[in-house]
Amino acid sequence: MAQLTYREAVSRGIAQEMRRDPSVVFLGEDVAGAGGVFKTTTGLLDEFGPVRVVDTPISEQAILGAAMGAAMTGIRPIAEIMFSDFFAVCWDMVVNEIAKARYMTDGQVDCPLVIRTGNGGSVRFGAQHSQSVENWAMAVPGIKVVAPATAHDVVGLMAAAVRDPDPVLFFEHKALYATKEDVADGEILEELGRARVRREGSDCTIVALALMVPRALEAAEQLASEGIDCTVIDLRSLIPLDTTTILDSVQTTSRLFTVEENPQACGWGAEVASIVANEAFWDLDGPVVRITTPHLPLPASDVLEDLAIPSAERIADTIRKALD
Amino acid sequence: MAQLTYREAVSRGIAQEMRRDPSVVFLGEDVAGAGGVFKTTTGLLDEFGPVRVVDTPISEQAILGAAMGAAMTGIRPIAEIMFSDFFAVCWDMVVNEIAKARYMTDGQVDCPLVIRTGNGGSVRFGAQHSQSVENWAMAVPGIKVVAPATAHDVVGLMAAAVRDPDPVLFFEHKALYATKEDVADGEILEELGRARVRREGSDCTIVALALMVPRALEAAEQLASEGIDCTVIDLRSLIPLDTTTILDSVQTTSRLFTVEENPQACGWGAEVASIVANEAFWDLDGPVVRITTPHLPLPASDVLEDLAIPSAERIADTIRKALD
Amino acid sequence: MSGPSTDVDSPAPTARPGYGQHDPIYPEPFDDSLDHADIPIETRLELYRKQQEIRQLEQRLYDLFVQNLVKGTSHLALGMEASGAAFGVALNSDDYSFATYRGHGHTIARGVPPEPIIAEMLGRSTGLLGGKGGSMHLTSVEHGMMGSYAIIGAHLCIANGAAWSAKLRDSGQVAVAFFGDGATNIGAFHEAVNYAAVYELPTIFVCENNLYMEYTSIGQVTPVANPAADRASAYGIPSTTVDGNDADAVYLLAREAIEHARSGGGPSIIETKTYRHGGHSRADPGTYRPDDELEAWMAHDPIPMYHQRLLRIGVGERELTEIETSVAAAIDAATEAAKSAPPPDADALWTNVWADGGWQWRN
Amino acid sequence: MSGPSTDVDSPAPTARPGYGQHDPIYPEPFDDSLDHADIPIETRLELYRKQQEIRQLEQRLYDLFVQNLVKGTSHLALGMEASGAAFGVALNSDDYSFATYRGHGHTIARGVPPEPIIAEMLGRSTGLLGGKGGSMHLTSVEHGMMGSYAIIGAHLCIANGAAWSAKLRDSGQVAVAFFGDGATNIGAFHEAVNYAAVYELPTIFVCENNLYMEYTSIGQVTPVANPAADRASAYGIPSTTVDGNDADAVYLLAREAIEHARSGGGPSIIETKTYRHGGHSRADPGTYRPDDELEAWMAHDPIPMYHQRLLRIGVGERELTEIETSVAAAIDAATEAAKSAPPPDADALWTNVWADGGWQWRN
Ligand SMILES: Cc1ncc(C[n+]2csc(CCOP(=O)(O)OP(=O)(O)O)c2C)c(N)n1
Ligand SMILES: Cc1ncc(C[n+]2csc(CCOP(=O)(O)OP(=O)(O)O)c2C)c(N)n1
Ligand SMILES: [Mg+2]
Ligand SMILES: [Mg+2]
Repeated sequence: MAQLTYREAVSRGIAQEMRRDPSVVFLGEDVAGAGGVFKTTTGLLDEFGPVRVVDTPISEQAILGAAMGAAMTGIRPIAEIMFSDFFAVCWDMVVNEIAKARYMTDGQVDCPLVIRTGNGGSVRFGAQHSQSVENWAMAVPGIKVVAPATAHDVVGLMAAAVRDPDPVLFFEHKALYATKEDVADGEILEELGRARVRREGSDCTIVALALMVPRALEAAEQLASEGIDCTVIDLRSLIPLDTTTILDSVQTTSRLFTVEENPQACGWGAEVASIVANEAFWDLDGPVVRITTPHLPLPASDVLEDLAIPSAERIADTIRKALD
Repeated sequence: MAQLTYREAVSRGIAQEMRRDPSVVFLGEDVAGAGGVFKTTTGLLDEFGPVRVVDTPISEQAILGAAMGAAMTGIRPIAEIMFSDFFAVCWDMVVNEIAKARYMTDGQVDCPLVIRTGNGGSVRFGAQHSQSVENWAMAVPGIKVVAPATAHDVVGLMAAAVRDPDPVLFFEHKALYATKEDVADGEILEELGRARVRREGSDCTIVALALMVPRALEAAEQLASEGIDCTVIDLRSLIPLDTTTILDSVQTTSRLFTVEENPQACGWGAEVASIVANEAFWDLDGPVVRITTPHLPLPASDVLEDLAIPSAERIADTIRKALD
Repeated sequence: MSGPSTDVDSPAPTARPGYGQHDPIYPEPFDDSLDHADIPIETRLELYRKQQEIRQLEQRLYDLFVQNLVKGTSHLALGMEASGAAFGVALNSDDYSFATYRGHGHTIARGVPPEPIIAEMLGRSTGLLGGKGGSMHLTSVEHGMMGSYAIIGAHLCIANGAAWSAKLRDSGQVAVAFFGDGATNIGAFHEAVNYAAVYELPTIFVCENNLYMEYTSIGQVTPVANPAADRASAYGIPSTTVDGNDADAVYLLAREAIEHARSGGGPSIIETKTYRHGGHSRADPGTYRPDDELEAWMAHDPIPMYHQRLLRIGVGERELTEIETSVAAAIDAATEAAKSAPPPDADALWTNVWADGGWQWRN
Repeated sequence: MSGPSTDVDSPAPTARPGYGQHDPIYPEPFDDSLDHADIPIETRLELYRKQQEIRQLEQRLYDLFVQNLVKGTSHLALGMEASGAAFGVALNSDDYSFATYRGHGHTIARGVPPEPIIAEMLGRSTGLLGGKGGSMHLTSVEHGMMGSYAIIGAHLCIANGAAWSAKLRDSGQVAVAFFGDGATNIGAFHEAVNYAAVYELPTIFVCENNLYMEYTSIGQVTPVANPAADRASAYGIPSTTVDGNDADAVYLLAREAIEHARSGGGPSIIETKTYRHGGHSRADPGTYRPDDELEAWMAHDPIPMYHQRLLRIGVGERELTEIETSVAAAIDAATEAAKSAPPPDADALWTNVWADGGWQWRN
């Protein structure tokens, strides 16, 4: 048991799997020699060598194509897309090729690969390097979508993603890289599709993801001191989606709040809200409320970006007013 | 007043605007000499000549880049992306460039352009040529999203899109091209962001888009004969979204059904459902129900595709059971 | 190379004809000297058989369209059989092929039987993809046919992955990606060829240049004469152009490129000059093509030309007829079997989204 | 060109060093013969002034980072000033520039005053983009500076659009796209250059080859020596390489390429050989670069070399000092003004999503 940063957890998770399975390889831009632009993959080249840890040209389509073709033929690649915004330059590989290959071929083609990426804002990188695009991924049938909020989960969910026989998009949050927690020694393996209840409370259910988890927890602490007792669910993966945990909780609390970093329209919270508004309608005691980044591009200035992305204060305020 | 197909309406709409405004140009693959692979743009080359109607290489990024750069500098381009599935090969141009340019530059950059595309299924083209991706577009702040259901609306909304000072994605439905209706002579201009109530009924509100509109209307006819009286709202545009019309209707009917062709997760109906579950919660008499294509890639076989995409029967069944 | 040289390192573009117009391009004459090429007679008979298989399969599919039994779209390779056949013969059985939507021929050329192919076109449960993929996505992993891809360019990148995998596993396999002239203008082409060159991957890029995209002549939107081959220098890899309607010519190049790749020499580009007899897809009559161009290429049909070559080098007409009729019998039988197969079960909609066989995305 | 030739039309790839290793690349010696180039002295003084503006602006921004006044990331062009300055001088005021995230220099070189640039870096309301864009998106439409783009490749396609527009409007304008060596391996590069060639657009593609992507040497992932110039032949357009640290050399080529484009000759590629003095971005110490390579390039600094040239051709030291100090004074004043400007108003979050000034996406 030692303190581990979310950043260090990335290379620990990858190394754990590369040690276990010699068919796991890792590729991306500046990931080998330099250890990644976020220094998430330091040490991998030294341990596993240049055949398994590969620096690529700036060619995101070629990177994901290489990953897919290798996955189809017995290799288990982990590919890095440096910033999740860059999925836009290789989206075809994700949505039309990787996601659909198994179904289109009625099960002939396997695509066991992981695409990891730096996602999210609060880092003052501006509109083209700060997006939360996990909802883009969730909208595409055929890919699994994971977004850990803690160092432990980075390791355990990375392991689960690498071992999964299906393609997984693994969204690391850039603003969480520096956070740390105590993480057990030895192998860690979590399960995809299981949410984690991070706090139990009877007054409402807050569903959050990635950076929004610590913010929701902070808001819950604030509200607790005012006598409002919240459950906070860390979704951890969007596909598979653990609706059971959400529906069970709403049955108890009768109120649902989602906290999303993606811009509002068609965010994952809309999906969750629509499921609850259908399947738990009679459990609800009041409106389903979504707390999101407004539907606009992200500004670069710290002042403006902090206004855009849900803060603990905004979460607490919204819930306080709604439960009033 | 004469019968016009949805297909013919496309070239009529474009021609109307090209006649009106000499700065309107049109580009895409096989659109000029051949009149488009869906024969939607026949005659434009003859009328407007090769300077304004341009056949391009298979280079979707270059096409949208050309459109954007031209729009920034005084031209009003209409670009075609042949199948909406191909947005995946040029998604960066749409989401990171065109959608964000104005905001990132605090209003310096204008992007008055239209991207029209063949969207949707029921045409047995398989998983890579049948997608309904209007929800991909709706998820991106900074672009308007239009999807007409009738020939009249193709002309009128095309005109509105071309005249709009902001970028518009214009989703034509491939399975509607052969449909026709009487369309008035002379200039037609509709307004973006206004839904149209296609049928009024007091028992529930059905919100639909594009191909799902005639299917919802057919379902409503069926239900009417059984004594269930539905309102059918044709959204026509997702951004701007006419929530007023939806909320007003739900106030009357107390029940909401959405009919979406996109696969379920994060579809536009989720957004609509979440808005209603929040803002009209106290108006609702029962669960909000979404009728969607299941969350899976589209199969090619007619038998399977027809099972996947909501049919009038499935719509009617679902509503019948829900209101039982 | 430095300094303010005003030299033009590369030629200025030549003038191109205006929109919607283009100069006809005629085939080079069939190269009879290849009668004496170093290709065993059994190999040549195999090349003939595979060309016949492709031709007769495509003709049958065309007939089935006309009978309205094929739903959706479809893209035939009638007239373009030689290169698919040549690679089908030249590849080892565990090598990888990646094709486009125009991939029926590349599929049967890898030894995939005609019945599941035809059944897939008819949308039957016995189809190669259970009816889920359709005409544009034929795949048979067990035959090394790693898929048909309908969005231009992607599979060039994916083929690299299979080639990389072969290298990682030290298996000696190679990967071939077939694509059209039009595909050379999309970004993925550039990324893929560059990537293969950087890692010296055993990927063979085969551009089947049939002079047209869908309805637009490639010369109208491409500033070099050989859209694939003329770009190889941008990646420092070898390239060749070849009469794509001469199965022996393509076979010789294929053998060489495969050997080059298999022995660690890296990727290469082969550009075959060919022509489709029909339109781009079922709906297209192909009227944008100049009459005399079409005529010249119809006369440069790979199959009768190859038939003549075989006769010239001493194969008997009877042996050729036997091949033709046995292929015909196989296609007939496959058609009947496919036609009488049932449509997919409704349950099939819900299978094989995930490796567990199912589709569940939530609990 | 047809027939089964086994000729290799292009050279086989040369061996490249292994991962993480690369041979150092040294600058060519400064070309003193350009002292006598046909460039008026006022133009040269302008070239010197613009190089000073870029240098001093970037140094100031660096200082502001160190003081922790710049949030987010930032990419400096220290050492790379010559080409931005050369085009700044060579372009007409209504021509279009498109830059990358490493675009501060290209912005000031078009005549944008330093104050709004610095204010934008500091995230102030008076910033060029009101604080919304930040370091990577500097834009000043009124100066023809059509934006800085932070996703590799896109702006090459967008520059074509501006060039096309100029052609449609018959305005005689040209568009210049600046980009790095690393950008030449992305698909958008290929699509953009090809597209410009097909339509003979007045687009000038300027690759500022500083030998590195972020931390990876370009030679490690590119199979040709000149990643931009060596690819021009794939599009049939002219290209040149040039000492990117010699403002006169770049200026001569710029003038020529602009004239070529403006007069309807179409696009061209210029590849400048240059080097950044610091790391890729603020966080990067640049330690992946061999010491002697860095040393050689630090000695090949465009500004002292140009200073020496001006002295050699008879400009007085005093005149140069005057330029330097007047630039310094302007940067100082701009810094003070920017520092004392307020942060953006909260309302600014909600403005300029749409042309109506607002952000409403629903009623
Ligand atoms: C990215 C993308 N853009 C456009 C299309 C539509 N499309 C299908 S085939 C085709 C023409 C391809 O021409 P070519 O590469 O020469 O192949 P051919 O059909 O001639 O074999 C086009 C434009 C597509 N499938 N994918
Ligand atoms: C599509 C895309 N991939 C990756 C990146 C991340 N990235 C930013 S700068 C850079 C290196 C670019 O190198 P080069 O083109 O040589 O330009 P330089 O920074 O040297 O000026 C990379 C990989 C990006 N911004 N966009
Ligand atoms: Mg072709
Ligand atoms: Mg560089």
